[in-house]
Amino acid sequence: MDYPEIDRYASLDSPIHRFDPRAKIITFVLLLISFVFVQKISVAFLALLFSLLLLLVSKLPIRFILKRVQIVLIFVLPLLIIMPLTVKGTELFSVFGISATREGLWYASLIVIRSMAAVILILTMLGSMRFDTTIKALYTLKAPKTLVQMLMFTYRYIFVIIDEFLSMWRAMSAKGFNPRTNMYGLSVMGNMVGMLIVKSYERGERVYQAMISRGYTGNPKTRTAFAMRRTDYVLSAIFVGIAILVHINTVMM
Amino acid sequence: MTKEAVSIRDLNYSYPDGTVALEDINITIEEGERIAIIGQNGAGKTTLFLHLNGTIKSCDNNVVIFGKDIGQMKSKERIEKVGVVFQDPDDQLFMPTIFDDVAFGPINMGLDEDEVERRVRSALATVGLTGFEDRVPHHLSYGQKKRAALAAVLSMEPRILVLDEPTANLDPMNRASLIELINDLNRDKGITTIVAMHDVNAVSQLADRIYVLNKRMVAEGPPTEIFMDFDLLRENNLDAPDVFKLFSVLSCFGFNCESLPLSINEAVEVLTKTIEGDEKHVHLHIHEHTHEDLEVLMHRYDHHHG
Amino acid sequence: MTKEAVSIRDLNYSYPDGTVALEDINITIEEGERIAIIGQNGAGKTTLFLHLNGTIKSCDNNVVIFGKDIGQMKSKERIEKVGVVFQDPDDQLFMPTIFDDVAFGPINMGLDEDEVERRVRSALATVGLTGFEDRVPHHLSYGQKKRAALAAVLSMEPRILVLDEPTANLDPMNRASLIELINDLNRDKGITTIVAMHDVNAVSQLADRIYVLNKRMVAEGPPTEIFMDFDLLRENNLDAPDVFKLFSVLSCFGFNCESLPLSINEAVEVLTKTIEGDEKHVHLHIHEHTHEDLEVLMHRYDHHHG
Amino acid sequence: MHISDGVLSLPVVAAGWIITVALLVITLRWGERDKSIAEQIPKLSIMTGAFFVASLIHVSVGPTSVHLILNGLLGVVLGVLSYPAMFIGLTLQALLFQHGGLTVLGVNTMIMGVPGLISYAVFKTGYKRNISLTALGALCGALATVLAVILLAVVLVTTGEEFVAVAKLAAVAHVPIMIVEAIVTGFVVAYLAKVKPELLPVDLGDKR
Ligand SMILES: Nc1ncnc2c1ncn2[C@@H]1O[C@H](COP(=O)(O)OP(=O)(O)OP(=O)(O)O)[C@@H](O)[C@H]1O
Ligand SMILES: Nc1ncnc2c1ncn2[C@@H]1O[C@H](COP(=O)(O)OP(=O)(O)OP(=O)(O)O)[C@@H](O)[C@H]1O
Ligand SMILES: [Mg+2]
Ligand SMILES: [Mg+2]
Repeated sequence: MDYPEIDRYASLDSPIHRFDPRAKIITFVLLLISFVFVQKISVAFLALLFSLLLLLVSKLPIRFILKRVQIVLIFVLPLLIIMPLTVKGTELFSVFGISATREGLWYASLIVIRSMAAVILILTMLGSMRFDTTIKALYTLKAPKTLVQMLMFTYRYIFVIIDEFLSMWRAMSAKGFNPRTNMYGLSVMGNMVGMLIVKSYERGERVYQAMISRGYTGNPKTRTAFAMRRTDYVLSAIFVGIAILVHINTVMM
Repeated sequence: MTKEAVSIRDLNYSYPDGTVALEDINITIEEGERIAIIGQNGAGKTTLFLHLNGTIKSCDNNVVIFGKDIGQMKSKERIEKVGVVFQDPDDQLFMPTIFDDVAFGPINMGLDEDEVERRVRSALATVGLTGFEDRVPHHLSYGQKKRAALAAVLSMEPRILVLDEPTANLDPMNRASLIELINDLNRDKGITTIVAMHDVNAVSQLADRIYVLNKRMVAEGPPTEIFMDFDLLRENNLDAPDVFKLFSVLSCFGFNCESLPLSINEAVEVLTKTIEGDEKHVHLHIHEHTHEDLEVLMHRYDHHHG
Repeated sequence: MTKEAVSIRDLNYSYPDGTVALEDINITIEEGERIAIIGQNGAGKTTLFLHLNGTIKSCDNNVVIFGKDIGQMKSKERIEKVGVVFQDPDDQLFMPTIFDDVAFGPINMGLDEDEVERRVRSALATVGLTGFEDRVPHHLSYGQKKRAALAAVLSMEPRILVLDEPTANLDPMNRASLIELINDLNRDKGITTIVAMHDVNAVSQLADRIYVLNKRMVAEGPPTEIFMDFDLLRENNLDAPDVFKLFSVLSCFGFNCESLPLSINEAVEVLTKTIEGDEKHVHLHIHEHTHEDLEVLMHRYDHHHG
Repeated sequence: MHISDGVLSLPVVAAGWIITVALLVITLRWGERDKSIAEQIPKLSIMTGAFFVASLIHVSVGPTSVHLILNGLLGVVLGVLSYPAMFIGLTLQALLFQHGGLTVLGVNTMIMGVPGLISYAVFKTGYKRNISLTALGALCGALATVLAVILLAVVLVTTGEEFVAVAKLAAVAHVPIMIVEAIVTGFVVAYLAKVKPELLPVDLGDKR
């Protein structure tokens, strides 16, 4: 189990890193929404190239990106095999009486390209600022308070709970436990999940007590020192323009 | 004239599941005192602390802070009066960055931005964490987390500081520096400090007066008095500090001093004074009762044959 | 003839995030020894222990237990050799009843039901928890949980027992009884015990030999030797036991003994022997260097002006 | 079984958001019956963290390994507030581990969260009928997985009939996951009943 170190390279320096967090979130999400609904492969491909360009500018290490893109590929790549074989349409070729269709291949490719563009955008956005900055930016953007607070506290305690889980896991393997998928293995797994839940419940009580003793009223504030500069406005304008252009292009053609 | 910082009258508390945690607690603590609460595991120390800042509310108005019932206080007033540092620092560092954590209390008190900033800086400086403002809590070491949790309470500038097991799991150096820090706060800012701890060797460094808790308050007094009482200690699964024990041993060899020291520094003083007072030397010798006395003494300190 | 229980050669370890935790560790522990590993917070004690039972696997085959590389051992063989009791008992008790928890290891070893039953009873008896079989571990007191966690490892009847901070958060009585228990296991069953702890006052009660860890092994030797070395202690944020310090103080007043004691019991012995040897009495006096010596000594023990 | 960005069509994505936003508003209101949400946030968040971490646990099934979903358990333990918890959990999965996506958060939360809510109802009803807690837990674990697979299929097929075969395959692939979920959820519920029954929506009798 790894720690979620999505913001490991947040301290690099690049135009994307310097982009105002609020503007970054808004414009990247706009780009994201725009890209995932593109209908033409050629345009989707251009969108992917643009995402890659942003990634390049951000200087985020390729290995960091590849490891994470891989996760999405595992989900979408099978479509490239399944869809050509199952979607009806013009035959492309046929092996052993099973035929692959142009429509299937086209549709699957579109999906793969769109999701690649999307995940690269998200990684560039998140990788170029600290996660707590992301949360604070959401706060100042007036995202629903309850949800942002939950996001903030959950994120904070994931690290603590992972540590707890790892200690439990070590204690179990120190007693010769081998995780196997049989009744016994799953029962131990169940106990472990149960223990994790019980401990978190009790920690939740203690954390609440600690908050009360520091005057918690249900609306914690955090420090933010965001300021939009001219370059931020320029960048934002460009990104919004591209997000729209991608679809105007489709409509006109 | 000193004021009563804490006054608790006839406090009883049971957890919802029926566990009786506190019975008939009566305590009075003057402003500026240094108090330790000792007691075995499950004696109710943490439960008592939860009452001190109103986290657990008693219905009978029996917890009074600086003359005012804590149940009647507004949140802001309460946290200006009493700050509690709990045992596990991870429970107290719940915000994304150290700055946010230390600023949490002051912001809730409604202070303006400059004042919040000033308090955060000053609290972090006090605990020696200047420059850690933007660090995230999960990348700190245990000792650093402990100090950050203390800073998060200090920034509310409470008049009473309550600490649950401040030295547990700390290495000797971190432990010594935390003890010094707590004492500085008491001396320089007149903050009343109340600690709960198991480490009897450190208790006397942090307290002028001790309460012994075991659901009820079973004893109260200066450390020397408490640690002198073998039966009290044994009945409550407690122990005397090593230095104290050693001077009891020395007294079997004919070393007489006015009051037994509890820490090394006190011991040096006592030795110097006693020896200087006795014409620059003291005889340690084995007299007719030495062996007998020693046996009785060691037997008393041994928990397993009591 | 004694056998080598643990032998580690040139062990290095960094956590995946790059944190260097251990560098060039070399240790050899004979069967039946009582070892303590001390070191400041973050020194790598817990990390080292994770290597001792193969939880963290080193690639270079440099952890050898009873002559056999731990990487080559089957899980059953490994846990019969080394049992590790971690610090937080809550991390180790996750079964619905104490019985299940203590039976967990033996069941994983593939023992038959009768043998499992026998081992559980015997382990529970050893730690004094007979009759607790059907209790829910989560509902025990802290001291009981600590003992249950120990029983859950004892039931695998390991030849080497490794304990991480066995006494942290325990009250003095529970602490004393756990220390006695560990020593009994060493004496009566010849189990090699290795402990990591911050409580220097208790170290000498649990160890005949100490390793000082600070990423590297910076020192090794009998407690008296280690605690004599002021610079070593200061450089590693450590401290000497109070009794030891006090006898250094006494020596400034002209008390001479062969080796400085580390615990109360040793102190009584040393005092009796020295005084008896010196014609039934010893002079404590202030000689021309006393004040000077004292100052130097106390300065050395003080962490904050080092 | 989280859907990635770029897979679904605009109408489906939009419908997912509408349903999820509506359910978020409703469940958060509903969750405020006894206690204000502000008071519950710390505990709710940390429990969400626990479920998040639990869902990172891998279980090997045959040659592959699947990770636990636990949406049924989430419903049983957190009640109506399991919906916002699921939303936060999936947001973090998408942001931190790239499981799922951002635009499809509405849809994914619906796929996982609605079965959670149904499990909660089933658990409470079953409890009144005196069904054993372990069996109920197992039932909820299985049911929540099945319902999630059905919703997943519906969402995919609504996007385009190109997905019919994909949906069928996904359903088959989830059979082992369903079994694992049922067993694990059953054991967790049995554990909680013994150790901390107040975590389950059951009547504690004399204790309350
Ligand atoms: N949330 C709770 N529900 C029920 N009983 C509780 C709860 N918290 C504590 N107790 C019980 O109340 C009693 C007092 O517990 P408390 O934690 O105050 O003791 P303590 O003196 O702080 O112990 P320790 O030295 O181990 O920290 C114990 O018997 C404990 O088991
Ligand atoms: N899972 C982990 N990932 C990365 N670094 C870690 C991890 N666990 C520990 N470390 C780091 O490795 C070093 C050694 O840690 P370890 O826990 O072994 O120290 P320790 O001597 O047991 O300390 P303590 O006395 O506080 O228990 C520390 O710098 C610590 O921050
Ligand atoms: Mg306590
Ligand atoms: Mg450790």
